[in-house]
Amino acid sequence: MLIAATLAVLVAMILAIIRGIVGPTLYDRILAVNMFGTKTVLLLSLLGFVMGRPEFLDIAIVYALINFISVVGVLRYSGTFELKQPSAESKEE
Amino acid sequence: MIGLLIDITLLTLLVGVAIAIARMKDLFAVAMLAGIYGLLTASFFVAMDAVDVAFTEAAVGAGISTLLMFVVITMTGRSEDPVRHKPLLALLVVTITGSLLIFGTLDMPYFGAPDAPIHTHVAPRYINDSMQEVGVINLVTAVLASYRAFDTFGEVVVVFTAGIGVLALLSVARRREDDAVIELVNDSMHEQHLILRIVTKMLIPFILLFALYVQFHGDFGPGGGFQAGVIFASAIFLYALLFGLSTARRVINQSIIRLVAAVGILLYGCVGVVSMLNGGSFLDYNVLSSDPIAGQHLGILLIEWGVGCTVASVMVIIFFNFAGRQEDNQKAQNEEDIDANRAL
Amino acid sequence: MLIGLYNYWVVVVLMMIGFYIVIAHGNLVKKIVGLTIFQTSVFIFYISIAKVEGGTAPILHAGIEVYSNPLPHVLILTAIVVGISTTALGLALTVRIKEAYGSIEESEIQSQDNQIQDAHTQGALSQSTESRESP
Amino acid sequence: MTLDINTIVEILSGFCLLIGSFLCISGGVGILRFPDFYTRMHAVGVTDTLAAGMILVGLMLQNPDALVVIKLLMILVMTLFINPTASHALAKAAFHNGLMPVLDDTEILNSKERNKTTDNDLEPK
Repeated sequence: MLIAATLAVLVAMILAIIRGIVGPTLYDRILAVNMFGTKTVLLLSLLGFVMGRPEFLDIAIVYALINFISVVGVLRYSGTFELKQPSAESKEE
Repeated sequence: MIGLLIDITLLTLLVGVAIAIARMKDLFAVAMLAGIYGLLTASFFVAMDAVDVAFTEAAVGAGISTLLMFVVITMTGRSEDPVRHKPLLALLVVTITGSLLIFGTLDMPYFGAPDAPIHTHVAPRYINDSMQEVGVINLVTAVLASYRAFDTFGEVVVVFTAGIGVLALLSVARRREDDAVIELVNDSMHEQHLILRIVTKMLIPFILLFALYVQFHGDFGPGGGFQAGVIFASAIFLYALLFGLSTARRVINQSIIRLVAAVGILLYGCVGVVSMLNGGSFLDYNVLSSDPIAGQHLGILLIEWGVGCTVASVMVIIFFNFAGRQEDNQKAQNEEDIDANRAL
Repeated sequence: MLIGLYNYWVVVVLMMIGFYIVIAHGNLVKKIVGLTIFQTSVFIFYISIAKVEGGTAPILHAGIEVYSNPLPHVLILTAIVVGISTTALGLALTVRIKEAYGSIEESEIQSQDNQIQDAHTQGALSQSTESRESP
Repeated sequence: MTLDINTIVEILSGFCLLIGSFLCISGGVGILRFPDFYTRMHAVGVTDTLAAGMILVGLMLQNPDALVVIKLLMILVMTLFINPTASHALAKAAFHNGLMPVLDDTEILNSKERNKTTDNDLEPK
């Protein structure tokens, strides 16, 4: 059962990569990266059990955290998500 | 069997993603695929039993390098010039080099062979004797911090130097910012992204705590100064991303963080000097305490602290300088736009 | 043989893709991404040769006899952190180049450099001819 | 036939893993096959969290070691926090930047050309 779940996660990873390569919009790619990150967390947890050393789950925790940080970073710097500042622009209006 | 299958699948995916990166014109997409590439590499490292390496690669390859790439792309422009220099010639060079290298691999011992030369020289000593000599369960930590401590010292100095280089290239002399304006900005930003901010606020203490766990758990499981430093820094990145750089600058004092980067290396070097003063050789921890094993533990603890401090503060310095540069550029751009509008 | 050497062949292919990006693309950011791919292929090579058939992660545990080789892990662990630092330095240089030249395309930077060089050599030439004529 | 507790736990764990795998693959098919960004987001956002939860619960049932279970629980809690938040932020950013959902059948037929143009339209500045 563990092996079947590992294979399923691998298949989902492949599908997410295809969407990430095909695009077409920026958001599709971010979505694919996010999904890929979640699937990596699952793959790592499963791998620990398949290889018989399940105490290495720390890595999966780091992945879950880093995944969030990279999604926030992408949104922040892709110009889609600006932190608006009360600059001269808004004063002029 | 399943291990082999995972190994082959991940490697094939890596090649696919790398080809996609080579063909992509949109640099944002390239950076995102580079993030996927980092995650794939890290999964591969876990499948190859290199848990400590996977730990580092997860935080660095997927998190920090993608983030830096994004900041830079916002400054340098998003799309690549379609003109390439003579792709045919490049392809020829690459094919010839590649086939020569593949010809070279034909003589190599097969993957995973236990009698390969690499496994027969120094590795058995590390695996069999390190428990008596160093007394640390995690062999990677034992080799990193004790057997090859001098090498690691060099690497930390390289990291520190890179931090100084970025500081020299990108730091901008900064006026004192008006606190009232920052308050105003914070208030106005609080309305937007409320959910993200609240979730982040809950996560950040957890990430910091986890970084400390990784720092001190390095003797018993995957972890250590390098990983902990990177994770600690990424918590600060998250804060800076969502609450604005100027707020983060007020929380993390820049001159103190520079001091910490230097103190980390100093701590590392001092451990070496103290062991020399006690009659051992440089970074020989056995003499630090009356019991050699206790001395080893003390030495490893101290130098891991040094590594953690330096790596975390250098990463923070790098990110703050990049992001600060980007913010300044954007501000200048906005002012130009407003001037242009006025002229119209 | 196919399975026994597959890892190494993938390493070579990845390395060559990275190499191709570095020599065939003019965009500096893309070049840095190419360098990262190249670098990662070396990491994969080291980690691959460290693996021992039937071994597990090099963290001592009761009842386990075969461990993978810890030495390459140590080398690569530090190399990754050094790698990100050097990448950051490269990106910082790219940012400065963008500010100085207004572009990060290699061909454009080259042509701007050539123009400056031409102007200099012309200036120098005219100066030297003047100085030769004056006495 | 008597069922001891271990067998029941084993079966439960297998069942959770099975559901998790099914959700994983269906999410993967969804992200590939659906016509526009919002439907893809729906497919992923809904299945991802549940799939992760199911697989992690399945793994928890496999191992009696307390530390491992606590770590799995931590991953589970974090997934439950992070995934919906990231989906929310992403959808909001996409909508604010004028990426419109495909509403019409005819548009789905034309979606290939449409999507190609959006990538350039959305270029910041």
